[in-house]
Amino acid sequence: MSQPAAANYGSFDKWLPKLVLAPSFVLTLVFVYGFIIWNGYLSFTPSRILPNYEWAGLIQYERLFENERWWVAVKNLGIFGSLFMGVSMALGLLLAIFLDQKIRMEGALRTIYLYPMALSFIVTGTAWKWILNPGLGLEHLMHQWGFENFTFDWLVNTDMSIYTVVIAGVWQSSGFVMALFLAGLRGIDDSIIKAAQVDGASLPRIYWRIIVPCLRPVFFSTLMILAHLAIKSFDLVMALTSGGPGFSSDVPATFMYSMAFTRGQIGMGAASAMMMLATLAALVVPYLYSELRNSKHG
Amino acid sequence: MHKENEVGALKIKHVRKSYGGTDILKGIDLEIDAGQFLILVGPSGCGKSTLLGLISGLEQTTSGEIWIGDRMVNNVAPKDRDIAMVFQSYALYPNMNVKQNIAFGMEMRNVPKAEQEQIIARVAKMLQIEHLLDRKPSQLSGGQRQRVAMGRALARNPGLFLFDEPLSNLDAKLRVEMRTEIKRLHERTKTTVVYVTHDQIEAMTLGDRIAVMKDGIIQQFGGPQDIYDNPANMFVAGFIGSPSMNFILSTVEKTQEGVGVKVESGNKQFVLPLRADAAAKLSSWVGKEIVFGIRPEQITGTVNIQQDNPHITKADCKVEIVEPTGPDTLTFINLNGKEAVCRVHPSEAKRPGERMQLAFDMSKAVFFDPSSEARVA
Amino acid sequence: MHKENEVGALKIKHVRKSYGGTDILKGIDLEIDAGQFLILVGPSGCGKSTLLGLISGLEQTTSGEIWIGDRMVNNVAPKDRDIAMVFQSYALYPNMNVKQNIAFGMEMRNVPKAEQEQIIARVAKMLQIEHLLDRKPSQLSGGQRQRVAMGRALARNPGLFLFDEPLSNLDAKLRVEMRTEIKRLHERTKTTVVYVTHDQIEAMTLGDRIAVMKDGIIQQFGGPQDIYDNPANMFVAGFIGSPSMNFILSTVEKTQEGVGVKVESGNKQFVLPLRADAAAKLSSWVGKEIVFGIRPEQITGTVNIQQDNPHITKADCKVEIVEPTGPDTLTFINLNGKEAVCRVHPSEAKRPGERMQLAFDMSKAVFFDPSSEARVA
Amino acid sequence: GEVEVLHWWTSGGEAKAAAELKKIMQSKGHTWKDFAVAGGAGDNAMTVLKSRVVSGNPPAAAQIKGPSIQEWGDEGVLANLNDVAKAEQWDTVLPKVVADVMKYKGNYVAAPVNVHRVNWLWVNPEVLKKAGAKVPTNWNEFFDTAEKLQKAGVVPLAHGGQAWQDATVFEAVALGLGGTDFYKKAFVQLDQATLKSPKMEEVLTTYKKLKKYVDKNSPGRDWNLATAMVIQGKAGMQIMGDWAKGEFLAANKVPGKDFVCTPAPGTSNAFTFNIDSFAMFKLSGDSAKAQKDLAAAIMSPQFQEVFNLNKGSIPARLNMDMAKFDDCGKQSSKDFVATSKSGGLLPSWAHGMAMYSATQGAIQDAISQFWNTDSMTAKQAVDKIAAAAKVR
Amino acid sequence: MADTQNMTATATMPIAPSTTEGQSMSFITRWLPGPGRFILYAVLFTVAIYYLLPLYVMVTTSLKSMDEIREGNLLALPSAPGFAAWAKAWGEACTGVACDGLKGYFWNSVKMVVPSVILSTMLGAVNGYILSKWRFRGSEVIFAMMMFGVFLPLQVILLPMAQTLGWLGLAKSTTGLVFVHCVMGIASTTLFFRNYYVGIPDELIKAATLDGAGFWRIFFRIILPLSTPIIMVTTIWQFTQIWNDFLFGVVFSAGDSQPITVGLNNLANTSSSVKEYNVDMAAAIIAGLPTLFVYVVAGKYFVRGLTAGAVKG
Ligand SMILES: Nc1ncnc2c1ncn2[C@@H]1O[C@H](COP(=O)(O)OP(=O)(O)OP(=O)(O)O)[C@@H](O)[C@H]1O
Ligand SMILES: Nc1ncnc2c1ncn2[C@@H]1O[C@H](COP(=O)(O)OP(=O)(O)OP(=O)(O)O)[C@@H](O)[C@H]1O
Ligand SMILES: [Mg+2]
Ligand SMILES: [Mg+2]
Repeated sequence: MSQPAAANYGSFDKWLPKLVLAPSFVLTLVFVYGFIIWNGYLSFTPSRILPNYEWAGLIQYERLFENERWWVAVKNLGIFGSLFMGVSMALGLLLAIFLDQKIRMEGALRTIYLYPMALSFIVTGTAWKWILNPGLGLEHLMHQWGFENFTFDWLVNTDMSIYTVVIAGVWQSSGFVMALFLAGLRGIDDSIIKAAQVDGASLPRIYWRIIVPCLRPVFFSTLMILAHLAIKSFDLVMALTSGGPGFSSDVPATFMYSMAFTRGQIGMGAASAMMMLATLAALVVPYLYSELRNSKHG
Repeated sequence: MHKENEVGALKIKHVRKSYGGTDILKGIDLEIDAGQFLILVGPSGCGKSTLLGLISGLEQTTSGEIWIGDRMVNNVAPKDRDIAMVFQSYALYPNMNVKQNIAFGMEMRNVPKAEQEQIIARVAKMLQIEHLLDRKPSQLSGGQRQRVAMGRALARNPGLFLFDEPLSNLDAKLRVEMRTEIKRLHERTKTTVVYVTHDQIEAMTLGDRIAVMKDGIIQQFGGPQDIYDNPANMFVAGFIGSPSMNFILSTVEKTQEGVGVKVESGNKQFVLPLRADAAAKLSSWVGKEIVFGIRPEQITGTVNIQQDNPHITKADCKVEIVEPTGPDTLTFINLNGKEAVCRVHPSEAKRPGERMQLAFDMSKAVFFDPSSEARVA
Repeated sequence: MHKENEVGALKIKHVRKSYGGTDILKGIDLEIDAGQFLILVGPSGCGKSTLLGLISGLEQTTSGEIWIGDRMVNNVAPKDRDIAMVFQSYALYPNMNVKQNIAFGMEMRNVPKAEQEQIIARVAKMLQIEHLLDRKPSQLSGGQRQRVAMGRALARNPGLFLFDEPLSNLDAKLRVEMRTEIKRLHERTKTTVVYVTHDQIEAMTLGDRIAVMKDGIIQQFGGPQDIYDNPANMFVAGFIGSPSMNFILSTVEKTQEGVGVKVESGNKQFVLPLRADAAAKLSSWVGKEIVFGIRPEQITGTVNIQQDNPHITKADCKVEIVEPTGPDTLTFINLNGKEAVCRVHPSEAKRPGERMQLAFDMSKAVFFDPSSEARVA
Repeated sequence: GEVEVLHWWTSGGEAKAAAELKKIMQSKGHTWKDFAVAGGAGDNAMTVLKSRVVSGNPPAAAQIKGPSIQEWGDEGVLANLNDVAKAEQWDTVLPKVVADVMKYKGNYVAAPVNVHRVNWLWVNPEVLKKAGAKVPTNWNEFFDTAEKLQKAGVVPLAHGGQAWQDATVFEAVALGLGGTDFYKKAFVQLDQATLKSPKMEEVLTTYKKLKKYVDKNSPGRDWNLATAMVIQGKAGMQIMGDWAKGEFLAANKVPGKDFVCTPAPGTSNAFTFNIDSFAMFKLSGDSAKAQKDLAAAIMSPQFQEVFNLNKGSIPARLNMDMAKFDDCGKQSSKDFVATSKSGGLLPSWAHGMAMYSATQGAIQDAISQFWNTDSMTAKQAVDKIAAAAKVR
Repeated sequence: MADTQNMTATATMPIAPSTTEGQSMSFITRWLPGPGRFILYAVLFTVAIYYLLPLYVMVTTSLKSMDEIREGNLLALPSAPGFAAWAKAWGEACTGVACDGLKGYFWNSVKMVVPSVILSTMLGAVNGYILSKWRFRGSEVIFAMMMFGVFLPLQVILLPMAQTLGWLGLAKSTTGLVFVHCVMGIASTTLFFRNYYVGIPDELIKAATLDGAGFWRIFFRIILPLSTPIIMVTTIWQFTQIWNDFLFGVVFSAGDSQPITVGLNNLANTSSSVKEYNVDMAAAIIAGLPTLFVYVVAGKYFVRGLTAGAVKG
C-alpha cells in the first residue's frame, strides 16, 4: 500500500504518530549525528590523549593515509565484512529453513545455534584461540588421531589470520541470523506455499522463488545487523588475535580504538572513524534508498 | 491443451478428514470419469474447500483413498499430482507481479520461454487482465486478484483442475463471460474439473455432475437437471434453486378427481390436485401431514401460462411482500401460515396487501416426509 | 439500533482519486438521503472499493468533498465518521477469536459488557455462526470468515454502513437469507447503507438507489427498476441484468404500420415493429443502422405468453446452444449474425439445431446509437 | 574522605596487593572506592579514565606510568603532590631516575609503587642439563644453548607472539648487543642516527634469528602459557619481566632449583625498569585530603614491602629491607641500586617507560611486523623503526 | 520444553492437535524424501557440533584443575571433574581489591539490563509501528537516518557521550547506563519491528480504525498480540547486546554498579598475574547463563502462521 493507513485527519490524530516518534528522532539526531559532527571536528584537531579543539587542518588525514597499518585494517575489513556477512547469511538462512522442516528437537537445536551470542567474547575468544591454535587445538587433535599431514595454522599465519576471525564471527552471529529468518519464515502465509506446491514447485524451489523473496524485509534487517556487527567487530578481533600476528588481522575498529585510547592519538582515531563512516555512507545510503523506495510498494 | 490418456478420472473412497477432534468430512465417496466436470455445492463450511485440499494433496486424509487416473495418490506429493488449482483465498505470490504469478507454474514445469509468453498473452486476454501484467497483487482489486488466480491455473495444462469459487468476486457480466470461457475450455481440452461454486447458474450450466454436500456428507450426486427436478431430500431441494423451493406443510386429501394437498392462503382454502404418479405414491399418506415442495417459478401469474396445462390450478392469494428483480417480480404470499415465494411477470405484479390470482403448476411438485425429510414422491 | 437525527445522508462531490499517476476515480458525484440504501455496481476494477475507502476515510481523496449528514468529513478521522464497514478482504483480526473480533468495535466504543454479550448472541444467531465463536479466523472456511466480517459490522450501530461484497462467498440459500436479513435490518433501523455487489438480485432487491460505475465514472444513478428498464447507455443496459441484454445491430425500416427493425435469423428475415413512442423517436433514423437491445426474458417461447400483447411478434429461429438453468432454459439463437439469448420455459425448450417459434416482446426494447452507445429510444 | 582509585590489578597476587593499600587507607579513616578495570595492560582503564576526565568526574588516583604522566600533565588535570613529597622526603628515598618519572615540570604528580625488572631470562635448568647446555650470559652463548636445546627436541625459547612480548624480547636483544648507551640513544632519546646505524641492523638481524628457536604456535599466545612451557620443560628459556616468577611459584617451583632467573643475555650490568605508579587528579575538599594520604600510604615502606612481596617486583624506595624477598627479588634489588649508580638503570620502552604511547605503539608495530613477516629485511625494518620514532 | 514435546507428539500421531500450526508444517515435512531428510539431520547436527565445540572446551576446562590444564590436552575430558572453579568464580575470585567473585556484578547487570531491554524494545515497537503503519511525508527519511546510526562505531561515541552524561548529571549512574543502552538500541529495535510490521496487512489497521480504535489501541490490541516472534527476536538481541556489552558498561558505570562483563573482564584479564583458566571459563559460563536462559524461553515463542488467514491475496 502506498498510502498510510490513515493520514491527515484531526490535528491530534495527525500529529500523534509524529509526536511519538519525535523523541527517538531527536535522540538519534543528537546522539548519532551530533556525535558524528563532533567527531568530524576532532579529526581536524591535534587532539592527543584528550580532546582538544584547536584547528589543525588535514594533518590527521595525511598521517592516516601514510599509515600502513590503517590500510591493512581497511583491507581486512573488506575481507572480513564480505565473508562474514555472506557466510552468516547463507548459514543462518540454511539453518532456519532446515529447522522449519518440523525437526525433532527443534527447541534444543535452536538454542545450540543461538547460544554463542549469549556468551561474552572476552572468554569465548580464549576458547577459540585454543581450538584454532595449531599446537593445542584442532591440528594437534588431528595429529593425535593419526592424521599427521593435517595442518590448520591460520591463526598464526599472517596471510590467513583474518579468516580465523571470520570463523569465530560466523560462529557467534549466524545463530542470531537463523533466529531472524526463522521468525520471518513463521510469519509467512502458508496458503501461498500451498499454491506453489500445486504449481509444481519442489521444496527447494518454493523456498528459493517464493519464500525467500517474501523475506526481503528480513534480509534487510539481517544485512543491517550483520554490517553493524562486522564494523564493530572489536571484541572478536581483540580476543582472538588482538590484531596479530603483527597487525595482520587489524580492523578499523581496533585501529581506531588503539589510536584514540591506547596511543593517545585521538585526532587520528577520529579521522579514521570519519573515513569509515564516509565509506559506509557511500555503500549503505544507496542501499537504504532503494530498499525503502521499494518497500513503499511492497 | 490436450491430454492423451485418461489420466483425469477421479475416485474418492470413504474419505474422512478431521481437524483436531472435529470431523469435517465424514466419509465421502465420489467417482467421475476423465473429462467430466464435477460441481461441488453445499452450505458454507460444509467441507468443500477441505475436499479440494485433500484431492490436491495439500491436506492429508484422516482415512480413505483418493485415486487420480489409476494411481492411488494418497502418498503422492501435490506437485506430482498434475493438478492446477484456484484457491478461494487467491494465494497469489505477493513478491511477484501478475505476469510472474502466471508464469511460475509453467517455469516449474520447464515450459520454453517463448511458449510461456504466448500462453500468458492468451490467458491474460481471456481474463481481461492484459493491462495489469506488471502490477503486484497488492495493487489489484478483489476481482482482479481472483482473475489472476484463475490465470495461474489456466496457464497450465494439468490432468485435473480444481477451482474453489473462482468467479465469486466478479461482476455478473464478466462472470457470464468467464463461465462461458470455462465451458469452452472444458469442451476443447476435456480436462477433468472439480469446481466449487455457490452460483446456481454456474452449477447448473457447467456441471456434468453435481455433488451436493452438507456437514461433510454427500447428500446427492447426479446430473444437474436431475438434481433440480428430482431432489433426494428436503435439504437438496431447498439448497438447489434460487429463490429456494417453497415447502408447505399440508395434509393429503382425497378429492373427487384423485388425491390433493390442502392449502390455505389469506383465510381461503383450496386443494391442489396431484399428478397421477404422485397421487399413486401418496395414497397411503391420505389424511396425514406431508411437506409439499413447489418452486417459485411454478407459482406464477395467470397471464403468461400454458392455458391448457392440466396440472395448473388457479387460486386467489393475498400479496405480502413484493421484490422486483428485473426480469421477474418475486411475490411473497402466505401458504398454510408460511411465507411462499412466487415468480411473477413484472407487468402482472400487484402491490403488497392486494389480492392476486396465481397459477400453481403441480406438474413438478415434490413431496417429503415431514419427520425424515426424505422424498416420498 | 435507531438513529435520531438524519446523520446518515451522504453526499459525494466531484471526488477524484489517483494512485501514483493513474486516475482511479475521475470525478464522482452522488447524493443519497439518510436511511437510503445505495448499491454500487460496476465491472471489476472500476473503483468501487476505492470509493468505499474514500467514504470511510481510510483513503484520502485526491480532490473533491465528501459530506456525511451536514459535515464535510474530508478532514474527519475514520473512527469519528461513525461508520461500520465490511471489507472485501474480510480483514479479520488474526489474533482474536470470532467473538472477540465481533466485540472489538463495541469495546472500543465502551458498550457495557452485558449488552455486548447480548448483541454478539443476536448477531451470531442471525449469521449462523454461533458454533464458531471460539475459533480463530484461520480455522474458518471462506464463507464463515465473510460472515464474521459481516457480524463485526452489524454488531455496531453506526450512522453509515459500508458493505464491500459482503455475501460473495456464501451459498445461494444463505445468501438469500442474509439478503433478507439485511433488508429487514435496514427497514428497521433506517441506517444509510452503501453496498457493493456483483449480484444482480441483491442489487435489484436491496437498493433504493443504484449507481452503475465504469472506469471511475458513474454511468447512471437511479432507482433499480428505472435503471433496469431505462438504461442510459449500452454499458448500463448490458451490465445490469443477467443474462445480459441482447444487442442487435440492425436497420430501422418504415413498414406499413409504422417503424420497425429488420432482423435476420437462420436465413429468414423479419421486421419487429416498434411501439409508438420509440417509433416517434426513431423516425429520423429510418434507413440507418441502430443497436436494438432486448432482454433475454423478452424473447420467450410462445406458450406462456400474454397472447393479446400487441407488442409481441412471433418468429421462427434456429436454436444454437441450450443451457438449462433449472427454472428456465437459456436458448441461444443467432440474430443478425450475433448470438442472442432467450429465456425459454424448460418444457418448451428445443435442442440445438432444431427450429423454434419464439415470441419477441418489443414493449421494453431499447435503442442505442451504435457510435456513441447512448440511448436514443 | 573518599578515594576512588582506578587500577587494573584485578586478580591473583595483584588484587591482594591492591587490597593492602585499601586496608591502609581505611585505617586512616578514608573510604576506598575501588575502580578496577583490567584488560590490555591498562588499555581499558585508560579508555575509562579519559571518559571520566572528559565527563568531569576524574578518579582520585589512576594507575598511570612513565611518560604518560607527562602527557596527562600536559592536559593540566593532575594534582600537585609536592607537600606530601617534601614531608615524606621522596627526593631522598627515590632514585633520581624514578623521581623524574613521577614529576611533571618539577612537581610531583604521581607516586611509584614498585619497580619491575624486565630484562630477565627464565630458565628451566633441568632441560638445559639434559641437552648439555649452560645458562647463556651473552647472545652468542644464547644461540649455542638454543641450538643444543633444539637438537634435544625442546623449544629453545618460549615466546608469545603479541606485540608487547615481541617488543620485550627485542628490547633485551638491543640492550644485550648495543649496551646501555646505544639503548638510551635509540629508545630514550630516539636519536635518528642511532636508530639507522648498522648496530641497529645487527640487533634486528639477531632478533630475527631468534625466530628459528621459537615454535610456530607462538602467535597470540599469552605470556603465561609461554611460561608454562618452561615450567613443564617443553621449552628451555623465556625472556620476560619479573612477573613471570608468579607463574613458577604458583606451580610450586622453587627458585634456583626448579627454575633460574638470570639477566637476559648481555644485560647483567643493566636494568630495564617498569615502574607502576599512581597519578593523582585535581580534586577538591575532603577527597583532596584523602588523596594526599593515599600518596603517602603508597610510599610507606610497610606498603611497599607487602605489595611487592605479592607482586614479584621490588620496592621503588631505596634502602628497604629485602629479607622477606626471594633470591630473584634480592638480585633485582641489588642490581637496581647498582645500576642506578652506574647509569645502567634504563626505562623499558616496551613497557611504556621511555616514550609517548603513540611513538611506542608505532615502533612496536614495526617490530612486530618485522618479526612476523619473513620477507622483510633488517634494512627495511630499520627504516620503518626510524620512521615510527618520529611519530608523536 | 513444551514445544519440543508438542512437536514430537505431532510427528508420531496422524492427527495433529487442534492447531493449524501442526497441520501446515506437516505437509512440507511429509514430502521431503527419505535421503533428503537424512541429509537435513546430518547438516543440522554437524553444524551443531561446530557451535558446541567452544562450549565443550569451556565447560571441560572449567571442570579441570589448573595443573591438568597446564599439562593436558584441551579437548580431553577432565580426569577428575570438580566444581571448585565454579564456586570460585561465583563467590571468591578477585575482581579488584574485593574478592567476592561475580555474584555482586551479576545483580548489577540484571538491574541495568531489565529496564534497558524493556524500554528499548518498547521504543522500537512503537517506532516500527509508526514507520510501517502510520507513514507520513519524511518518515522514510527518518527511518533511513535511524538506520545509518547503527553503523556508528561505539568508540566514537564514548567521549562525547561521557561529556553529555556529565552535563546531564547522569555520569557514573545506572540510569545513565540504561539511557545509553536505550539510545544506542533504538536503531536496531526499530529496524526489527518496522520490517516485521511491514508484513502485517494494512487492512487490519483499517478495520480497527473503523471499529473506533485509535493509534494506541490498535497498537496494543491488534499489533502487539501479533508481534510475539519479533518481540522475542528483539529481546534476544537487546538482551545479549546489553548484557554482553563491556565498553559502555565499564565507561559509564560507577565502581559499585559495574555490570558483569566488567567483573568477568577483571577476573579473566590480568596484566601480570597468574592465570586461572578454569575459573575464567566457569565465570564466562556463569556470565552467559541469563542470556542462555532468555534464549531457551524466547525460543518457545516462534510460532508459525500468526497472520495466515487474515486476508485474501
Ligand atoms: N494500491 C494501488 N496501487 C495502484 N492501483 C491500485 C491500487 N489499489 C487499487 N488499484 C487499482 O484501482 C482500480 C480500482 O480498484 P478497486 O479495488 O476500487 O476496484 P473494485 O471496483 O472494488 O473492483 P472489484 O470488484 O474487483 O473488487 C483497480 O484497477 C486497481 O487495480
Ligand atoms: N484449520 C482448521 N481447524 C479447525 N476447523 C477448520 C479448519 N479449517 C476449516 N475448518 C472447519 O472445517 C469446516 C469446513 O471448511 P471448508 O473450508 O472446507 O468449508 P467450505 O465448504 O469450503 O465453506 P465455504 O463455502 O464457506 O468456503 C468449516 O466448518 C471450518 O470451520
Ligand atoms: Mg471454501
Ligand atoms: Mg473491490
